[in-house]
Amino acid sequence: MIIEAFINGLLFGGVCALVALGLNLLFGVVRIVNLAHGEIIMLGMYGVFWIYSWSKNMFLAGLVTVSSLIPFMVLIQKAVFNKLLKAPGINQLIATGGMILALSYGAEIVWGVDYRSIPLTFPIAQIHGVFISISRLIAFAIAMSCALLLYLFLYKTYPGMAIRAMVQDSEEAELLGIKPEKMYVLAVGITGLLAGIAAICLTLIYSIHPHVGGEFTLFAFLIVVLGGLGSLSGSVVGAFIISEVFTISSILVGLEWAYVITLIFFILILILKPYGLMGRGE
Amino acid sequence: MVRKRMIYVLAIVLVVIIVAAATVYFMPRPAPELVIKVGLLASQSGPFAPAGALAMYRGMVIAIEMLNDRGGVEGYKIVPISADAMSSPDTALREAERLVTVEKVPIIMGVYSSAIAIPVAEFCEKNKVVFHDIVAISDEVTAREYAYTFRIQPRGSAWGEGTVEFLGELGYKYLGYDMPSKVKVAIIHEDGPYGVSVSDKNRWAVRKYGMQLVLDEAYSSKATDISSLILKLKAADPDVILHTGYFPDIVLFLKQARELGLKTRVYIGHGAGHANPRLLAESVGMEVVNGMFNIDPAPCQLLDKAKLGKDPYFGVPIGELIDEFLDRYYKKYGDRDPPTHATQGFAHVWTFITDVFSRAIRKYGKITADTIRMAAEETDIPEGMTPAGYGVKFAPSGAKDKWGKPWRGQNMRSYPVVYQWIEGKHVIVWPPAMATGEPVIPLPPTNPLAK
Amino acid sequence: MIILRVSALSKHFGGISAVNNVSFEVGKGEILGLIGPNGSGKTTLFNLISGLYRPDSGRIIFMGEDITKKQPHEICRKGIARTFQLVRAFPNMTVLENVVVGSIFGGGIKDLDVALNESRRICEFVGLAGKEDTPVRNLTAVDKKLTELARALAMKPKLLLIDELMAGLNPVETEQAMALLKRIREQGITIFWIEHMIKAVVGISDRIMVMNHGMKIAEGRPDEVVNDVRVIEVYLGGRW
Amino acid sequence: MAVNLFKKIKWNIIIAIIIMFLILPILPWRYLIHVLTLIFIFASASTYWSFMGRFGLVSLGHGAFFGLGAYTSSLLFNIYGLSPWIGMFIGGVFATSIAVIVGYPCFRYGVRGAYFSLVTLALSAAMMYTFSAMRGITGGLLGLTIRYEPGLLQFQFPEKYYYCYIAISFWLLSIYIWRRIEGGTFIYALKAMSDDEIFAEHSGIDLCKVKLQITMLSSFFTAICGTIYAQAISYINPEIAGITWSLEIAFIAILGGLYSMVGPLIGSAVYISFSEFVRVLLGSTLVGISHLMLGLLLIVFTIFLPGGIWGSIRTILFRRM
Repeated sequence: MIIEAFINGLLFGGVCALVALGLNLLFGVVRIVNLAHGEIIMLGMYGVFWIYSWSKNMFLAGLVTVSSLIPFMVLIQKAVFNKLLKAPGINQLIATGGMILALSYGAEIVWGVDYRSIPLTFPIAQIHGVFISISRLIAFAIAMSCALLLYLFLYKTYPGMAIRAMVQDSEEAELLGIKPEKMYVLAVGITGLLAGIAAICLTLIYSIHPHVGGEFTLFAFLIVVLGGLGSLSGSVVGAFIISEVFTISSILVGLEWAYVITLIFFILILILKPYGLMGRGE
Repeated sequence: MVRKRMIYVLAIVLVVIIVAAATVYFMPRPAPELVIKVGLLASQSGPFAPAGALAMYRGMVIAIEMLNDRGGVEGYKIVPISADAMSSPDTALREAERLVTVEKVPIIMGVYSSAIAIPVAEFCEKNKVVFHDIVAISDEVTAREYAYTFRIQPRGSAWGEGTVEFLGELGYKYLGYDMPSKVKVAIIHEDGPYGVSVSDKNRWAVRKYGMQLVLDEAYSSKATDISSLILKLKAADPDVILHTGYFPDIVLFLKQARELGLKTRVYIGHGAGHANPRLLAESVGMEVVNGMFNIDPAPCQLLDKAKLGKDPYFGVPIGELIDEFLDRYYKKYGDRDPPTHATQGFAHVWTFITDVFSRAIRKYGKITADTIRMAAEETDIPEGMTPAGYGVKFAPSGAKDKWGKPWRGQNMRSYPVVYQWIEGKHVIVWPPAMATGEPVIPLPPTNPLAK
Repeated sequence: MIILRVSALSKHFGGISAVNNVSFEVGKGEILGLIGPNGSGKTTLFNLISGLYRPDSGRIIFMGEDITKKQPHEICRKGIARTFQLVRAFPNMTVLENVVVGSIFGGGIKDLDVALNESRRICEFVGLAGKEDTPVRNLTAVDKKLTELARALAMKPKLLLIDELMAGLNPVETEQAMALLKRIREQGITIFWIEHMIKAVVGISDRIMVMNHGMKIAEGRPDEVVNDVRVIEVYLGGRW
Repeated sequence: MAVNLFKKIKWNIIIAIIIMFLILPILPWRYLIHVLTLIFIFASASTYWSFMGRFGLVSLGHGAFFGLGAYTSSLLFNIYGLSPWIGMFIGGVFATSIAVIVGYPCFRYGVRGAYFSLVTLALSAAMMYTFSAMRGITGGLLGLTIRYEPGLLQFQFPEKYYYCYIAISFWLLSIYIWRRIEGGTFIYALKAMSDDEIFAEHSGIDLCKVKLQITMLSSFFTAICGTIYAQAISYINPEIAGITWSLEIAFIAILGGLYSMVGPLIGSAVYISFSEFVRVLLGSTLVGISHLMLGLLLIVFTIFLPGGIWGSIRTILFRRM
């Protein structure tokens, strides 16, 4: 049972990582703590749902969603984030907190409160009596390949390196002639991309409703901070740690206390390593 | 420039505040003659809405429309004042506060979630306003000797008891056992008041029949991953899974159960999401919900109209009322087969107003919280004389239920029925008096959860 | 009498050793100058003494007490005040408030009014009279430095560590600064200061210590040091 | 000059409040009084929040303290019949000790800025889940209704406006405490700390101690706010310890402008009356619109009025940023 739990935790971690990566990239580059990341994914999930139920074609659905989320994110960047760059952190939290309300209840007005989900059912996979959730396996695979591509992009291409320069030290980067605005747009675009992909994965697993986003945001934040704000590899590692801690502890003490344990674990780690597992500090 | 913007925004703020004050000031409008204000408190938004709160609200509204189209009660028109509880107790209380102090309603009807019903009941008791709980089923609501709280809806304990009773009296035979004590049961429930009160009586009844309780665990209905729960279930290998959940958690459970190869012989739900197999099927596929049991007051479309009498107040056959209701519901919301919560909203409001209000007016000449209360205490409707099928008599002050708990204001004649969703149709299988068919046990082999 | 004794002090950052086995003593009431090219570890040495960094090895004895592992605020209260190379001050507080902070928490004055009067006196002393109520962020670089210094003095230090006082001052201001240092010393405060402007250092220091690549390469009376071969090597040709 | 003006403003408010004390009982609508009570409870909570907030200790975990206070006093009353007047101090002590347990290591090992905020955020989430998981005692998500026994000792009154009095006086207390801090030497440590931590340390300030002191103060009184809320509404559920509330408390302070004493009050007045008003007006006609507008409002405010409402009014009045 523990083994099965472990595997499930691993797969769950993949999904979480996908959510966390976008969040973290946004923070690393634009220095915005976006509480509403989950809600943006929620919008994406609705997108996937509608296009799928209209066209019955998952790829089309994914494609359209992703390609529409990117400009949407850029729009938000221009409309909201840019205006908050100079503001103190707490103001960012409030504004993005406001976005949570605006987006989720906006969705409620547009789509109503009904639960929707895609009637995709997957075959059942079993290896030596260990069952593996295919939908999660797919999500996991997508997540990991995204992480890999992101890595390649950041370490092997010029714009990627520019972004990393921004993450490490924005002043220095500017001195090197990197245009922050451009980088912001780029990073935000990528965030949108990731959000879109996350949306695809999540629609495979969860049913869609206006408040689904919030259910991931907390986990995403735990992960990002545990891994270290601005450290993408940290996010991936953090995702697995958190999800394992959660899954295993829920096997041992039951789901209710699992949350408490996970959170306390998080607090302890953060106190021991104030900048997260792979954080660089200030 | 900056300052200009600020002034602009500040202007907005000022306007907002002024208008706010103004609305509060103008809200208590003088009520015209022969009108009864009724507060309808329902979570039209937020997570509870899709799980049944919205359906309930629609049922309530239709009931009042139909009444007014028939000229109201005793010449009084019913004016519904609806308030959105937004699935949050905090908001619900503020709205109740407003309904009572600004709108001055003598009665508040509605409430889907027990988490909201309990504080509202307590609030109404304090403010001497009648609270008619339409859907929320937690025993707690009527367990506090409140004088102003009434509930036609059966209690959560009836849910928890009913399903196990079904197993213990009938189901075990189909499982091929010679006695109930051989049945291996697993109880899983969301950790809210709803899941808790239902599962409590699950437990009680399971002990009563001496069944083997192989797993008993709660989970948060907000949980994003309950695979661990499923793994435990697999390890426990029960014959029967008794599940109490809202909606997204049920979908999540069924999806993961299927994917993690959970096998069982009987799956029984306890209302909420389980009451809407079509919606579930959209999410998890028809084959998974096929053969699923659920317990709830029967949706009126399932009732055997022959067994129903004439409406005590208007004298028309209740069957016709039901048809009209279903027809209006379809016209308005495009759903031919509304979930049971709609029936409850409709039937309970209809019954309460036609019976209690009319008596209050006839006997005491006016509608106030207290005349309603007194009238309600005299209510006595036999079986089959309401659109919900069951009769109505509220437990008097000091009365105790079979567990020795007070249940003042609780309808003693209502009961949920166990019905099975089989091959796209509902079949009532318990209690025998209402049964419209035989249960199919174990799960049909087409169901991926079947052993 | 020795006020500060540093023995075999070392600090490494990754591979490079910023301060390497440095030992020296500061006598009570003297002015000890510290010179050396950029990156020779002068500021790191200060950071070690003031407790900002923990040394890898070595000990720091102040007035016969080991302060090696102490935290900055404790060291302050023992009587070591410092200023920073890149001027530091509380930008959103007024000059007076800056100084008051020093005299309350460093100088240990509990009563606010006393602290205020004390601080006014010190502002006057360093030549900030009339600017007490200006927010620091609106001050000129020089006045910022003076504020920082005033704050340090308000802490009633026995030993004052000054990091680059003269940088960016015009000749007149330099003269005033040197005069100020002398007056501070007259108050019985020992001064240990880093300075690039050799002329100034030689002018008023009793002794001078020279560092290069984290090591002490020379120490002695100004005239000795400036004629020391190694020092001249360090300052290529050493003409000034 | 600004200072005098402040004094004046403060006095105006005092007078206004005395008048309010007098007129409250004769106000026709209890609903309005109810809202007023909420406004003042939240105003006090976010004033105490701003004790930390305005010095760069952005806590997103005050819901935890709020909830702890509420639950402690209510449980003590429901189970042992202990008067909430005593219970609220016990709750305060609990909250303070939690604050120390979490706060001390944070401050000692330099958990700063966003990290500190997120630790506190996690704290409030943990607190919420704990309350809901301890179903046996707290009633879980079912929430907890306080036994109704009117009486001064039980901290329960037949009429709403008593609670309003208490809320208002408690808010005044928060202002008084703030004045005391501003008058003393402690304020210098706080200001210095928020300006430049390293430099503050080198000015002889024990950062860890200072942070801990202000955190304890803030958490203690926030917990008491919780008790007052619990008594006024006579119903609590784990949500009040959760993230949403923590954020709301912070929102309100920022909204009003946290660098002045009346800021939080104005913030909560605007926030609560606006949300009530929108909900009442549009709540059941266009479902969800109220939250949507609230959200937009928050965004607009933080973008156009970074200094908060009161902050900006001041800016306009006194022509200084």
